[in-house]
Formats: sequence, structure tokens, C-alpha cells
Amino acid sequence: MGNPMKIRAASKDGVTEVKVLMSHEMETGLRKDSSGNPIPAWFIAEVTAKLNGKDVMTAQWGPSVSKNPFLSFKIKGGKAGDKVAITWTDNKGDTRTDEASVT
Amino acid sequence: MKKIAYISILAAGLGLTGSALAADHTWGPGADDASFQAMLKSGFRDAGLVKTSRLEQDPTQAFCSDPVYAASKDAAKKRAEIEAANLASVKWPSDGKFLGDFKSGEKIAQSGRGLTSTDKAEQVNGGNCYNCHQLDPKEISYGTIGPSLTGYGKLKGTSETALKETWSKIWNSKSSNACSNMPRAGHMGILSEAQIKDLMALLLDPASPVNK
Amino acid sequence: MTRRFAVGFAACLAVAGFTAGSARAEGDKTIEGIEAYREALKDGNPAELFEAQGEELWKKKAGPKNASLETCDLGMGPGVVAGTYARLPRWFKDTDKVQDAESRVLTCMETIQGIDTKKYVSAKWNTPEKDELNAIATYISGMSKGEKVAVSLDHPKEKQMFDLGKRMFYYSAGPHDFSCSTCHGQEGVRIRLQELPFIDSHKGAAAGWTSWPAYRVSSGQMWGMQWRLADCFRQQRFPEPIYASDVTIALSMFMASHANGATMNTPGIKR
Amino acid sequence: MTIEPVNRRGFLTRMAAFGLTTALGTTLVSHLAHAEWNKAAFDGKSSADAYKALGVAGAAESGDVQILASDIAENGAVVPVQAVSKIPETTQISILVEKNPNTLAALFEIGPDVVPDVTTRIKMGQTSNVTVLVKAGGKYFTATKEIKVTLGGCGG
Repeated sequence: MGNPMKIRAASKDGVTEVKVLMSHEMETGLRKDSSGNPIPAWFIAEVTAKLNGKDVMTAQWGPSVSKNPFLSFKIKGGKAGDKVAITWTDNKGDTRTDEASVT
Repeated sequence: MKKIAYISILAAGLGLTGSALAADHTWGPGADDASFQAMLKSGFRDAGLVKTSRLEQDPTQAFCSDPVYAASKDAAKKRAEIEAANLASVKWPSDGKFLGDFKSGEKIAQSGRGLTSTDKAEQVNGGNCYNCHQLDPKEISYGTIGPSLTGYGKLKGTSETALKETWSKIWNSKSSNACSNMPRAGHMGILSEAQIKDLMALLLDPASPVNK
Repeated sequence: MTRRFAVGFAACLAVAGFTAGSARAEGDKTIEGIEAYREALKDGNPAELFEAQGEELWKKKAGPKNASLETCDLGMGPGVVAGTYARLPRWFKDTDKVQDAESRVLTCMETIQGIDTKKYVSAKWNTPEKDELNAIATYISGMSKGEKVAVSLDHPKEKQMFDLGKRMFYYSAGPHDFSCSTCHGQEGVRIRLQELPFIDSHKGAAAGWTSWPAYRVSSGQMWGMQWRLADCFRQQRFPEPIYASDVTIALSMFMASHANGATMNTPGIKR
Repeated sequence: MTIEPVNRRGFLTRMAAFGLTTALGTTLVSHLAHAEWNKAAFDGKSSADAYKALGVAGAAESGDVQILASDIAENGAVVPVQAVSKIPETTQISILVEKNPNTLAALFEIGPDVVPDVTTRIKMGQTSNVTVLVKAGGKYFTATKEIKVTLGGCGG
């Protein structure tokens, strides 16, 4: 399930700027723990952004996206009250969706 | 209240600066030594290889922990004594050779590792040099607490005076400046004699990037 | 001495085919690049994720008494969180101690929730216990964002803590002879590329105090002031300061009261 | 992968200009979300590997692709990168870090309702060229910038 995301979506001059912070370790799989055992890769692999239930952007990520990822993008249109939903799915199959209203 | 103001003016007159001055009873006569010692004792615990005994001070550390007194005119004699004692502790290279390998010296200068509570015993200590000094001009990530040492060897040459001055500064920085911010690498066993030779080469070898 | 080194520096670069002027431009470019980098980070501070977690922990019933921390008195009365971080550390009548936000949370966990906080104090950094405390401190600090620091030294114990903190700041020990002041005792210097605030001044203390708790991008961890101080001591090659001990409160008091009047910008984001 | 979706997307983008997106968007963009995670591309150890796995036959450098990032990163763990395409019919934006153990960092499928302007933060193991690869109208375009990663803190 993971921890909640922080989503901000603000509409200005016909463009909605969306900023998302996700809570995730984004472990590369290349690091070792203190006893020298490799730490398995664990990262968000797919991200989907929806506006009012409709896909507007998807992304595929590798483990070199930073820990606690930040994503910012711009939707054409969008107005106050519209719903922006973000879903991520990690390589272990864990997934989480959060939603925010456009302001 | 009046007395404090008077002391402040007096201190300002002596050319002392900084808010260290406002140090009413932080140090010296009237200071609450008992509370401070109790705070130290209750405030720390052993962690990894680091024991609470590290909080015990040698005379140099104790002297420098009161920055107002340490920098005062009254303490001039004491400063000289501390410098002399530190200079006397300098061990010169056992084989008479001052310069090692500058490439290895660069690695030692880059490393800030060793002797922390999270370091393992087998960790080779670094010199922490780039934390405070510029050395190889190609390294853009350097600190400024100490002076730039870029071009140091060009400036100093390799006369015996230069070798000894540089060696004693690295081995025991307090030999020339009682309360220098610089660690006493040789004296405190942070770096080995061989490591110090390599740092000497980094600074003084004409082929070192520091002197290119 | 300084001038001689400067001459050496210029000469060296001339040999390498630069002029002193371009060398300076090069240095400025480095600093500019770093500033642009920091600016870019401000746009989305992952500390917000921890603020949200902290708020949840604050409001969640827990412990033998199955109570939330919502009635905790952080100095402005039970239940008040907003503005408290900017007024801490302070003396509390019930404990007769000067406490910072983090030590006060421990008190509330004990008295309100009935939790034995020993394991919270002894837990290492980066454990669930310490992560909880950091998240709660982050939440509390966020509720003072924009507030002016207003720490009192009126109570004798508050003044005593300040004095002890100042003395601790200048206390040199360990294999490297380091004290806090080795790095934070003068204006305008840096370690590597990291500028170091001069903590025994209003400006420097304000820069430090008003930006912690902060998200560390290097580790992806959320650090409260307790962790910040503990890691300073680690790098000083000192033993480990005990969480919420007087040593940590004293240094916080020294820093926070120097920062009086500055605006809290917490939680921050740091390298 | 067939060429068909590309053409449809191109069509869609052109239609968007006429304000028809709302009418057509829902059905046409749906394949966006279900593209399978491209393991071969993310496993690639070089730009060449990643390009091959992505089906990039040749990419031209273009002034209409922008990579906005500071010249220096104070810490390689978090390097903010903004990738912008001014090229019409942009459908995909990828970020590649040449010297990372795995070159491809992120790939964005840009629907017609989204401005081709995305910002994220990536890890960099060392100073490296960073490339933004844009797919527009079925062709590929790039912009590359070196980002220096410095050693911060006390080097410990």
C-alpha cells in the first residue's frame, strides 16, 4: 500500500500544473546492507496520471529515479474541481492511488 | 548589568570580536563547571568504537575550549607554551625521507573517513584535507576553512626548512598555532608516517597536480 | 600568509593556461550551479510526506492508555501545536526541565499514552522508533512555518541551558580536536562546497535553526534537530549524544535563542 | 510494436489542435497505460542498448528538445531534471544517464492532453552526460547536457 502521496494540481492560464511526491525507497538493487548482502531492487516501475478518470500520461521508471520520487507535469486544460489521480505500481506488484482536486 | 557592559566595552577595546564576548560566566571564574561536567557525563554514550573517554581533554584542547581566554593578551605566554609542547612532540620521518607518493597523497586528501562512531576498526583513516583546503585545482569541491594550498610547493620549494615546516604542520598543527582548527594528524595517530609522507608529496612534489 | 597562498594559486592557474580572472569565474560558476540545484529542489520537498505521517501519528490512539498525542502541551497549552516549535526549547513546569520539541514529545508519550520511551531513546537512527519521532517533530515544525522564533531565556534554567550550550559549542576533544566551532565558528566558510553557518551569531544560528527538521536528499531521510546534532558529533569523532539529553537541549537553546526573530522555514530540504 | 498506434497518436495530436480531444481522447489514449514495463530497455548498460530495446533507429539532436538541469548537482542521489519538447506530436520523453549502471532512468508516454514538459529527479553515480530522448511523429530527437556530480559533506 505504501504511504500516501502528496499531490498538488493548480490551474493557471489554461494549463494545470501537477506536482506529485511519492513515498518509496527506490532501492537500486546494487547496494549492500551492513553485513554485505545485496539489497534487492525495489522501485516504482509504472506511473499513471488521470484527469477526471481518463489517462493523460503514463510513465515507466527504473531504479535510478530518486528515493521518494518527485514528478511534475502539465495538463492542457483542467479547471478548479477537476480530479487528478496518480497511481504507481512497483516491481513487487505493490500499488497505490491518490487523488487531488485541481485548485 | 553595568559590570557586563563594562567588560564588553573593555573587550571591544582590546580588539576581540564575536559574540564569544557575551560569555559572561560561560567559562573561567564563576562558570558552572559542575553542571557542565554532569551534562557531559549524562549526555553521551559509547557508540561503535568511540567511547565516552574521548570527551576527556588534553591540555591543548582544554585551553582552546575557552576561546575568549585563549585569544586574549593574558594568554600569550600560555599559547607559546602549548605550541612549544606540541612542537616537541613532532616525530620526524624515521628514514629521513620527507616525500612519498603524491598520487596516494591525493587519495588520502580526498578521504574524510575514519574514527567516527560508524567507522569500523579496519577503516583506513583519511586526511580530511579537501574538506578545508583547495589542493588540486581540478577538484572543484573543496572547503575554505583553511587557506588554499594550490601551488603550495611552487611557493615553498623543497628546502629542509620547507620540508620541516610542512611536516610539523601536518604532524602537529598546534606546533605553530595553539588553537588551529586543523587536526594533529601524526600526533593523534590519525595518519601514519607513510600517509603523511604521501601528503607531503602531494603538497611539495613538483610533479603533483597541486603544483601544476 | 593568505596573500602568499593567493599568489601561488594564481600562478598555478596561469601555468595551466588559465588566468586568475577565469579561475574566479570558474569558482563563481560552481557556486551558481549549486545554487540553481538547490533552487530546483525547493519545488517539491519530500519532507511533506513525513509531515503527513507525523500528523497521522500525532492523532492516532496508541500506547497502554490508548490515547493520541493531541492533548500534549508543547508550551502553549494542551492541544496547541501551531506556533510551538518557534518557541522551543523552553522550561516546563511539570517536568521542571528545559525541553525541545522532541524531548517534549517523549514526555507526552509517557504521560498521555503511557508508553515507556526507553526504547525510543535507545533506538538507533533509521529505525521505526526514531522514524516516528522524526515524523512527529517534522509535523510540529511544519505547524510553525512562517512563525518568528521567540525563545525565552527568562527562566533561570533556560539561561543556564544557554550558557551550557555555548560552552559545549566550543568544547574541543577527540582525536581530531574538533568542537562545533571548528566548522561553525566563523562566517563565510565551507566544507567542500557546503557553506557552514556561523552558529554563534544571529544570522548563522537563524540559518541553521529555522531550516531543521529537514529532508536530506543524500540519504532520503528526514532528520530532526536531534539527529542533526548527533551526526555533527559523529563527524566530530565524539561519542554519541543521548537522544533528548541535556547536551542536545543546551546546544538547541544556544542556537534557537540566537535565532530569535528569524522566520521558521520548516521543514527544510538539505543536501 | 506496430506502426499503427503512432499514426493514430499523430492523428490525435493534430485533432487536439482543433479541440477534438475530448471527443476522441478516451478511447485512443487507453493504450498508454498498458504498455508493458520495458525490461530490456531498463537493463541496458549504454545508450545504444537502451535505444535498441526502445526501437530507436537513429536520433537527431534538436534545439527543440530541452534539458533543464543545473550544471552541478550537490548530491548525485537527487538530480532534478526537466525535459521539454517543442516538437509537435511529441508522444514520448525519456531520460538517459550515460554513465549510470543502467542508462535509462525514466520514460514518459505523453498523451495529447499533456504538455511535453516533465520534471523528475534522478540518481547519478558520477558526473555524466544526461540525454533527453523525444519521440515525435514517429521520429526521435535528443538533447544532451553534462551534469557534474560533486562530492559533498565531509567526504566520509
